[in-house]
Amino acid sequence: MKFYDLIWLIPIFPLLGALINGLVSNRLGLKKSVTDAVAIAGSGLAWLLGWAAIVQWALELGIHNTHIVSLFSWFQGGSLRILDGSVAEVDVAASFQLDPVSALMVAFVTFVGFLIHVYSIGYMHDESDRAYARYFSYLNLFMFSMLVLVLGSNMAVMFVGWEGVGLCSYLLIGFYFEKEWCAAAGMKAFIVNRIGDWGFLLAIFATFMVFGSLEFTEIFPTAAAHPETYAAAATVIGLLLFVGAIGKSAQIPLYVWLPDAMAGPTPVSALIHAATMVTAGVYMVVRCNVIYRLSPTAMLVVAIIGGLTAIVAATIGLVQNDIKKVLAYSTVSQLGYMFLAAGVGAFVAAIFHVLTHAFFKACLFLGSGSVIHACSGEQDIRKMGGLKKYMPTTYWTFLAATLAISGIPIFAGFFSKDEILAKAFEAGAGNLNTFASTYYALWAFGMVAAVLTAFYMFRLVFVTFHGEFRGGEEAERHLHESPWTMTMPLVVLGVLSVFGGLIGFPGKLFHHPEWNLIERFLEPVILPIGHAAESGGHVSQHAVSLGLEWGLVFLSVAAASFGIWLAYRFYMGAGAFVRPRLLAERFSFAYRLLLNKYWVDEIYAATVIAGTIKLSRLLWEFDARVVDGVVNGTALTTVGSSFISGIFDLKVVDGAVNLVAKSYEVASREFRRLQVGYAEGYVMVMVFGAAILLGVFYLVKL
Amino acid sequence: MIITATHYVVLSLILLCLGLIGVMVRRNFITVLMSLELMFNAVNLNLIAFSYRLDDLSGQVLAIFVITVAAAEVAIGLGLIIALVRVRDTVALDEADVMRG
Amino acid sequence: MMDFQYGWLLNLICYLPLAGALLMMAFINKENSTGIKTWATLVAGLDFVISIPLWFLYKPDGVEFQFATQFDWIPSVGVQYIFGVDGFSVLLILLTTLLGFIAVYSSFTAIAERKKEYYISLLLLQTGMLGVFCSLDFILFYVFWEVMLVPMYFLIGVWGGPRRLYAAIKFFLYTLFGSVLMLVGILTLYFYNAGGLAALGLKGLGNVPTFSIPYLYTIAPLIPAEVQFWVFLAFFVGFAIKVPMFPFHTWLPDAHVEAPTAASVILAAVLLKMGTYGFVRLSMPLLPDATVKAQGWIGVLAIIAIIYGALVAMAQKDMKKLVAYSSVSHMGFIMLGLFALNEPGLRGAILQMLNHGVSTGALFLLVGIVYERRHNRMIAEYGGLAKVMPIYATFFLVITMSSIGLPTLNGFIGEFLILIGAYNHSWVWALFAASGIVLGAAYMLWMYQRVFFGELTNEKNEDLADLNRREQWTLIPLVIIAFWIGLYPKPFLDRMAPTVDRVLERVVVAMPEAETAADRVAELAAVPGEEAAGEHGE
Amino acid sequence: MTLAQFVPLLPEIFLAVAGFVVLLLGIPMGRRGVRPLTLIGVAALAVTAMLVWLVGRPVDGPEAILGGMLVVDGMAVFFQLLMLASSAVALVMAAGFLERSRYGGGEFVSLVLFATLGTLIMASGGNLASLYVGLELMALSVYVLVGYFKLEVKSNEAAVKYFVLGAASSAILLYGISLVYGSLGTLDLEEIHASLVAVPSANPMLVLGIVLVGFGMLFKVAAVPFHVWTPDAYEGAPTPVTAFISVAPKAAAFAMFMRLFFGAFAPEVEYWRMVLWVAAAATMIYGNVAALTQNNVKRMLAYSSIAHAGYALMGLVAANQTGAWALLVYMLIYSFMNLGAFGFVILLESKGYAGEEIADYAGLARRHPAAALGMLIFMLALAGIPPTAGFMGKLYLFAAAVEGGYIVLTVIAVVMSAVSLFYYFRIVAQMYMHEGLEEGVIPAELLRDRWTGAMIAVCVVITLAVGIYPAPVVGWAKNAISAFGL
Repeated sequence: MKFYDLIWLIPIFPLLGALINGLVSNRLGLKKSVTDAVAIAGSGLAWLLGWAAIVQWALELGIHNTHIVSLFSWFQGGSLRILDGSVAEVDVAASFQLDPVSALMVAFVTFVGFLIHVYSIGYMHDESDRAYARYFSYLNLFMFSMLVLVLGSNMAVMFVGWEGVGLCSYLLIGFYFEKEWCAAAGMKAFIVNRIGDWGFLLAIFATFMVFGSLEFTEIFPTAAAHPETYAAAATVIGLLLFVGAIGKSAQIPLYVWLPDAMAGPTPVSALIHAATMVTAGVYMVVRCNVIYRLSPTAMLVVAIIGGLTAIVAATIGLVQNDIKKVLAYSTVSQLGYMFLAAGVGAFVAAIFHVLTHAFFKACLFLGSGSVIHACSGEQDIRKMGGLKKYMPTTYWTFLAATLAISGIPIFAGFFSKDEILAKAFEAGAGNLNTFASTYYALWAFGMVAAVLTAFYMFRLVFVTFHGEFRGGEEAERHLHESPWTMTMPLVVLGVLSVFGGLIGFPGKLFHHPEWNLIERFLEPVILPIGHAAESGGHVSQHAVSLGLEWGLVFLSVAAASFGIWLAYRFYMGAGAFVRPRLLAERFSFAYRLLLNKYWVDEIYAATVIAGTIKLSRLLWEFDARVVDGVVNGTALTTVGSSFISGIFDLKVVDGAVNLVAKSYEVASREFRRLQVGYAEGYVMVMVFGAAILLGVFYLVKL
Repeated sequence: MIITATHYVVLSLILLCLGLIGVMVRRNFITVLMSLELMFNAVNLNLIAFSYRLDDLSGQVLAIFVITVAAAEVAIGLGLIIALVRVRDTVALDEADVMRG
Repeated sequence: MMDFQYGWLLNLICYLPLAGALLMMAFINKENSTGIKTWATLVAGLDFVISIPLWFLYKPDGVEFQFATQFDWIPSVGVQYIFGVDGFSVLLILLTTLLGFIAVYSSFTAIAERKKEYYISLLLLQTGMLGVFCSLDFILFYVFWEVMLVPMYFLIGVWGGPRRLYAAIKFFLYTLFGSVLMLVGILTLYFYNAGGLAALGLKGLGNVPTFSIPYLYTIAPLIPAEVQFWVFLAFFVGFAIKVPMFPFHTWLPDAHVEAPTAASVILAAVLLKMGTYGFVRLSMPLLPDATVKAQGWIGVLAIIAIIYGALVAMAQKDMKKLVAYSSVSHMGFIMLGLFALNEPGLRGAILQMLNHGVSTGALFLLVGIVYERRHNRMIAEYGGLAKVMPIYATFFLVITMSSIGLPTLNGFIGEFLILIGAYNHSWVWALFAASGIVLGAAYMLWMYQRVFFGELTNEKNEDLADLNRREQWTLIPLVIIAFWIGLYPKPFLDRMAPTVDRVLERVVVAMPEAETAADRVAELAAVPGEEAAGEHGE
Repeated sequence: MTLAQFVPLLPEIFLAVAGFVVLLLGIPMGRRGVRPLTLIGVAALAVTAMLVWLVGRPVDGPEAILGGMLVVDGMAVFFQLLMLASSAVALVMAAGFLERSRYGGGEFVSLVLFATLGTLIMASGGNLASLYVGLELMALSVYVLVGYFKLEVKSNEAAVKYFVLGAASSAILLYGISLVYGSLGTLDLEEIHASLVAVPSANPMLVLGIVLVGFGMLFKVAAVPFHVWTPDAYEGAPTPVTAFISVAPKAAAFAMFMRLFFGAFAPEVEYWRMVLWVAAAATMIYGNVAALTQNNVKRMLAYSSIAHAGYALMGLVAANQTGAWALLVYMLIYSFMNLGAFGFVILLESKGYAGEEIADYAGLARRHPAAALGMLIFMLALAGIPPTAGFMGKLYLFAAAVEGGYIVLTVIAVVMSAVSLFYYFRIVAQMYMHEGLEEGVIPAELLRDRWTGAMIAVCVVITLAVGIYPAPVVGWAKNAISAFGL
């Protein structure tokens, strides 16, 4: 049995789960247990099949052979003359492909997804049967979309998943739709994502216009073969694609939706807004790495946006008090790292960080979920503290993940983040695409961000788990460790955030590059560019000496440790909370700036949103008064309706504006005045009329 | 001087205009009737003059038709006058103006 | 040229509703409301059923027009009675019969008084619409085109809202103004083909006078540019008002807001397609030269319509009005696709006609359902409905998604093809047009949120009944079609292909020689990227 | 001069005799005589029609009678049959109305017969003299008919105005004739045509003559600026009379118009076309726009008939084959749809008076669905909406104008016909969209009158039949105008 020919089934299982839970169980009013079974089956089968398929593919076909399963021709737009003058068929196939990147994504998406399904069983058990079923059908639907996204073998299918995950996140963020702000957050997420999709769509069209195809396996080899021909096009496509990535992966300037997205249930935040969906942007950039490597501009933009996001988000994270908000901003900042990686050409590092981030951030979110669950919905860390003794499992897993994210050696995050920073530095040193200085600066950003990350994460840990509980006795009495369905995933993810990083062990440092499994695994995806010489995109591997490499490692470790030390000084022991308060008073403006997230939301609300709404109101006025009035000359209808329906007022109000109406009415009355009523008058009218006619007659004739 | 058809035409034209003006300006229905007669006779004058000059009878035939018809016209006119007087005892045309616009 | 097999079927489909209406008029007492409903449903349903064979019997690879009927109608002036359809009209006929049935079926409880006249008008309207799609003779086409207006006038004017009289006459007059000008265009074309127009010094082609559209197709290339221009202008006014295109659209919101639900459904789903149908069937293949010349203008108007319609929709407080303006935006997409003048664009546009019919039709049904319960369409009146009417909320969500073009639903395919077509003509068009999908999501979701989410504030809504079985059945077919087109549109695209080819093969001839590949690559390089490429070279 | 020569004249002779008979019978019978006399009148018209048919059928080419005084050709037959039919319909419609009135029937019927006789002569006259006589015969009878309700203020006033204006206009017409006679030396249309073909003359006297004749005709067809009599005459006259004068005399006037301008003055077309163009445009615009704000149905229909005259004039302006037969077809269609519309005005009674206000139609659809449907059909026809005959009629006229290249005129025409929809549909809206129960509205009642009802039915049938299958009528008209060498 060839599992890798059944990869199209991987998304189908969760879809079935979604359909059953969504349509059937509500109608039949099935119990939670049934819902669980269906949902778990949906995601579980996907997980098993996924892994089976990957293993079999890797062993039987080898990772160098991209395996494509084409189901049917989805839609056909007929032929189109593309830029190089040749004619291409717009024929989009519904087909899936298995190659290292998608394999990696499928592997962890299904796995993490499955874990979070399990976790949700515990977390959501208080919901009503109806809502429960709805929740799981949405979650399954998300799995479906995400898997389509990563498995799709062409941009259109990818876009299906892309929009699908958007829809699911909309539904799940707005899961508690009775709460106005939840629904609002959902809408915000969807619309902001749509802005990204706008770019993605245009990128798709541009791609077709340039390559005459949307299949990855046709685009990339072509592009890689003729770098000069496609350089300009690559810039356009790359930038447009990146607009999509910015939207989906919450980068500056479109990151604003992600923090609000925390309105959704916590497992959702873990799965969608930390582990999987938000990394889709990174996945896409890596998937299209050929395009980017052809275009220095695109690379630079990606790197800059990434670096900026990493540091800005981190600064905001420093002062947030909502446990999930902190994690949200840390997610944004970590995503920034990933794009920084991609921007400096370290695509493997980017995906690697996606992976490790998935582990520790999912772990963190689930942990916070378990905390919130224990504190019966409380999310403000100032009302927590000392939870360590009440919920040990949560604490230890949370701590592990925190160490991972802060980049302490051995822990998963360390390897990926360190590699990114190293690559950024190399980019500078190797003067990648002649943008050396910029890349150095970005590396510096990365370093600072690392310090900040370590700081705010440990702030979180200390404030939440250490010290005394500040939530009052009432709440304290309810504190309890979560059920196994919740702790089990925590443990698994905790373990992974400790050891998960080893698959990317930097063997280079020990003269054993082959130890770096992930790099070897992903190597086939990074197609060699035509003539490496002028293609750029590549950094010569020896731009940085081994010693310097080690130096960088220690530097980043030092940075992390410094952050942790700072957090300890601020929030632990005797003088806890004193210094931060002093600082906040000293630099009150900076403090408020960060606390209010640079007022970005407010600015957007004041400019973009308010602007649009004003404009729409204005245009509506315009429509009702001007267009309706003058342009179309609703003349008769205006006079007319006023007569028929006797609602003169209403109509002539907005009809008075329009000239034609008046003109007809007036004309009619004036004409009638000619009908004077007595015979002589009539004769006169006739005579004068005749005179006019004669005039016309003679004028025209002569 | 020799009287040519042109003279007749001019004369008849004058008569016609007089008649027309009469119809236009006079209020009394009877006067109006007379003005109408004037117009018809202008026509007759024309017809006879032409028929004389072209020495062709059809003109005069038509003239006779016209006279007859004019008679009938007057008859109806007078009838209407009587009716008018009966319904609103006046012969002033411009007082018959209930319908307008 | 024409395939006369099964010609009777087409006539049957077209006149069955008429016959049904006449019989109802004659034999069913106006008090007997169940009788009326059953009969109307029966007729409309039967009409749909007998129209299904068209789907299977139509041969995409067959001759141009099939199921044809042809005989002299007014021989002395060369007016013929020609019926016949190609894939494009087959699709629209099926859309019409289906929605005609749904319209009847959805009005059972909505219409309280004068039921008999109501259902008669619906059936007559259906004959009118089907006639337009079937007829291939200009005069015949025009006759049906105007016949259609009368029943719609009554549907709006008698069973409509408070300002119905205004809306009804406005609808009638607008369309009439357009169509009478179209008539002048038709006559000009007719005489140009025949004797010519004396006083304009236009020598005609001297062919035998005829109004037969298939015949006139053959002489299209011989028509000089200036004649084409004027005729195109005349047609344009007629069709643009019907579509409605940007400056001529204001009758639409009024008509929609005042019309009863079923009428809105028909109006949005079928009547608006008349305009675009006219462009595809008449303007473009008959006047290719003018079409190519007008491309730029119409494209811009279409883009304005897309953005303008969406923005105005955003400002609406009345659900129906919002949907009406969204139609303006969607029809803008369709016009854009048509005037991209390439295969994907046209296919997308034609597919989008069906999509718009299905999605917007369903939206009006949905709005009508709450209106029937609360007699209020103001968005502000609602909120939190998802709690009391979950099924309703679900249907509404699915349709909303289909209307904002979510992949795997019908809207996506249409918009994708239209936009790729537009991009192929000019990336600037696509750039602006694509922003329509953002705005579309914005106004639809905003409405959805205000109506369904949040607290259930208005106590009037607390005991709203969820959809009953009949209401669900009016929507289910539309949802199924939405998914079908979204997942496997091939059958639809195959059927419309011959029509698209016919239009294109005529238009392309008139096109200016397309620039060489080099210029176009350069043009693309001229957007960002250029200087980067420069630096990169160093 | 043998009797055989009088055979083609039989219809006219018979109708004249019938007219006198009815007149005589009418004296003793008084008011009781309305229906029997009407029947006699209709019978007489039917027989005349038969005679016309018999006389006309053997004719292949035009046949001149009495030295060209009358001409029997296809067009004459077409118009004569049309006018006989419409007169008959008008007569039957009138019966009930007259019975309800306090005026006897005898004179009425005979006057209608005489007027019809006049129209017959106008349609077949081949000589300016005979045409003039026919015209006057028609006109004089109509003056009396308009003033038939001699004690009703409106009726009397209408008659007075119509009479004065009519007389003046016919004087002008005559003057024109005299000038034409003066410059060409003949009154016979054939000869006029021949001589003009021989030497197209720019003689100012002749041209002025033609123009004045044109004015006279424009008055008869009620074209702007000679329309002034129409609204008052139509409103004031007894409704059946209005119905009558709005069709038969108008058709006759157009017939005469064609005889004169297509038959005789055709070679001078370049001189008179412009005048007619202006008149046509002005008529369409004035008629439709002035009708917009009318509240009296009869008056509104008067303006509408002015507008329709404008459309018909397009046929004359085009001055081509299509124009000619389109005009014939249009006259036929117009006659029946107009008669039908007036039929309802006759039947509608409000508070004991004729229901002439638009508001009287409120809610008619509720109380008399069939009647409302009928009225709807006529309104659609008048507005020129398919599938009614009105559309077909307009279609051919527009076609003629386009063929002639008068695009501007056509555009005016189509736009105005769209405008016209508005005032026709004010009635429709009243019937279907008002309950007639609003404050201050006492809806009118529909009288039970089988005869009128039957006639309306006939009109409905014709309006629809011709609309759906116009081929026969068109074919007939096309053959009918073969007379003109257009």
